[in-house]
Amino acid sequence: MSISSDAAVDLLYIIALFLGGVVVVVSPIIISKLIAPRRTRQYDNRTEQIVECGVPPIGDAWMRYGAVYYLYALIFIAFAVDVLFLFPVAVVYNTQYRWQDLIELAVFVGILSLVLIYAWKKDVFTWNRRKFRKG
Amino acid sequence: MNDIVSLLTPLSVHTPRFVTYTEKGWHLDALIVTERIIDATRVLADAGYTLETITGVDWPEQGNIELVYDLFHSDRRERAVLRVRIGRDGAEAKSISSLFSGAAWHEREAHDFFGVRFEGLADHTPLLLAEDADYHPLRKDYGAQANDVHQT
Amino acid sequence: MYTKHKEETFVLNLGPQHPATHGVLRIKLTMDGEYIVNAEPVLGYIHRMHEKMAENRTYAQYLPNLSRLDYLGAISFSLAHCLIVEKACGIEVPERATVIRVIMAELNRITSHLLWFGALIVDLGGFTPMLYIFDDREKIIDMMDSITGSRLTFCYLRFGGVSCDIDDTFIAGVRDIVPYMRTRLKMYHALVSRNAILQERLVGIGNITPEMCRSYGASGAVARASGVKHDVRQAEPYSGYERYDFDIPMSTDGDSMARFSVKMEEMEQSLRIIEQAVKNVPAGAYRNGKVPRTLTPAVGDFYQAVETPRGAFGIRMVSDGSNTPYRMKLRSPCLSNLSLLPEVVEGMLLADMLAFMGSLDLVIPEIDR
Amino acid sequence: MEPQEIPEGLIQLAVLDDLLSLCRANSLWPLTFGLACCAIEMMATGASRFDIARFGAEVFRPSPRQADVLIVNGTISRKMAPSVVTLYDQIPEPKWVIAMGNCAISGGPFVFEGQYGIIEGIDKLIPVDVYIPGCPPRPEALIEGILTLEEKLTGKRRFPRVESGAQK
Repeated sequence: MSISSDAAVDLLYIIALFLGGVVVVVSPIIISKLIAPRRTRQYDNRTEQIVECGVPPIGDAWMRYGAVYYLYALIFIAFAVDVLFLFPVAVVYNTQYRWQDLIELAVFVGILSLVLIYAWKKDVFTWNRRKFRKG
Repeated sequence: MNDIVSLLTPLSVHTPRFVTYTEKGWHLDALIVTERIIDATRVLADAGYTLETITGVDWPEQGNIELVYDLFHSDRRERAVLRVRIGRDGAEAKSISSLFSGAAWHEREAHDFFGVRFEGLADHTPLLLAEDADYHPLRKDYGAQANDVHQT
Repeated sequence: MYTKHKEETFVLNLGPQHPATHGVLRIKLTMDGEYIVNAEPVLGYIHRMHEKMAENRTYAQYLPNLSRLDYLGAISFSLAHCLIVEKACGIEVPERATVIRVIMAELNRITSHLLWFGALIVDLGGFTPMLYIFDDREKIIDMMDSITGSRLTFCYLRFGGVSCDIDDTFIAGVRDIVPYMRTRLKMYHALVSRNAILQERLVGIGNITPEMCRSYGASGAVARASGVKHDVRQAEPYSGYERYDFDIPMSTDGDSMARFSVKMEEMEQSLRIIEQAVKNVPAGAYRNGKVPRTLTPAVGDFYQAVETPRGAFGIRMVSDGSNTPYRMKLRSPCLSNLSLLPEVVEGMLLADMLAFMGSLDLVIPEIDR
Repeated sequence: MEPQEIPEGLIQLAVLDDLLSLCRANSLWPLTFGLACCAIEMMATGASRFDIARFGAEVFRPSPRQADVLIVNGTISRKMAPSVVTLYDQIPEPKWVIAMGNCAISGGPFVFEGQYGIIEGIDKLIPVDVYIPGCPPRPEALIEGILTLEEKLTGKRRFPRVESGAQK
């Protein structure tokens, strides 16, 4: 398995970069685990209790909640994917510029922005105040 | 003010009297029969008075607790005071939270400090004291056994 | 088989340790997502037994307590105590002392409103005004400190007058601070009051109707912003307030923006009062010399209301002739203003509730007493 | 409340501990926790004139998980005591406590015969590192308290100590 010398150099760069990243991420965790105090003093053994303004929380948070948050996430996903595809386009965009590239880009972004218009019409973005019946 | 006096007279123990404002701080003073406090407060509420506060005063030698209702009329700038005397232990007073919703907290506070239960008041949970408080600190006989029970 | 779950609400503690409660107030919120279904304030986390202490302190010993009741409007609170004891014992207050009391009370009102303004904007997310208002506060507090000796809990008033006289440097200082504060208030209006975000966050939030004010006994700027025209300084004038002409800022929309503009306008009115008071401070004694050391007030009960920065604070004092009060009831304006909260907040968003609470201007030790 | 001993890390090197103490001393993050009147003086210390930022302590963290110092400023009522201890427990080590004001030190003006509502001094509940007397203590006193805590950490005092007039 013979690879040309400059490809090998590139490969080395990638491996070095990867290892640097791992070291930079993992070493602080290990160091802090070693030198930081291992536990904290507690006089009411409340350290594990969920922090809620100093009082024990009532009920638990694992429950069903409104779908509004889910729709927000969907819209974000749509645009995240959109940007993801634009990265490779950005790399090769200006090499030999043809005006068709701009149109294709506009078409691609336009289709994805239909999601935004659809969500806007369904007024996902308005937080209306709901009046609750008494009692 | 005289229309109110005529309405209050049948409800009160003895006829309501006027006091000099500069000396005492209010105009009309009436001692109301315990059961008729809601009607008396309704008379003043219809006349446009707002409830400022409900004060409890413990008179151990006379064996009763006095509830003082301070009402104030902002346009006429007059102050009226209704008083009610109830027994010291286990007596019930009538809650006026149906007329003034703000009275609920004042009554809960009177229950905290004096142990007066209000018939018609939804919850008697302590307002200012700890949730499990079973003592009533502002009663005159409370000071005696305070030290041994609650020092931490 | 599809089982209909009851609407899932969870209980959130806006608890004792929370930046937006300006102290140790806890509100148990039953929430459905971002909306508040039911709010229940839990009080008593800073209950310091002021009323129980009154029963084994002499009248003079009880003075420091009043300024620790509401530490932002300490002068107005000790003024209420002094007025009621003077009323009970028939003590005369010389002319100069009433004017000094008015100047100090209004300066204290401005420092209190400034801190409310800074805290409200911090609750809405803007930190810079907090640094600006503390700069102004320090200037005013420096002047008051030079006379009274303390920065926050002034124990400056005595029965029959004040504890020490004001001198010319103080009067000159007060004369300079009034135009300076006017330019600062103009700057605050330009920077903050017409800010679109502030309008968005405060307009139409937390509407209080005059009937609600009457039924809960709300007072101060909360009631005046909903159209109830009541200011104790003009309804029951005390300590010479009838001599000064100032008008009561009013509004009828009753939302948080109305409370905001009413309180900002109140600062300008306080500046007007100070200006008139400092113009001619009468000469003479700053304290009534013939006050006996042990006071024996008349038997019976007395009531005195005072307009504090947060509303109508009242003391109902029952005296049995001895030199310690038999019973001292402190009517807290913030307690009545806070009792409005459960009804107003239902169905509101959590962020709006914080803006509403900021506009209510709460000081918790005064609620818990 | 018998004080527990301060937990230590796995590795302890003298030089490393000095370095760590120096870094900790100059970035004490207090908890946003105001009980009563002293809280206003704490805010005044955080504001522009007294400016606690000069000593690295201006980052007020609302959550106990990110705070280093618990400045107890105000009266601890019996209803609030469990919450204060809960907050102290939830602050990760290394942590310190400053008792600011007479109420936090010994109950202050609210101690009287027959008092039923307050804890007379926070050191009945949690160990205290620095006491700042005063009612309320002036912002300069709180800054002196922060400097005393820094001196306790690093052993050296970086800023000149204010000599009382008598010695001059």
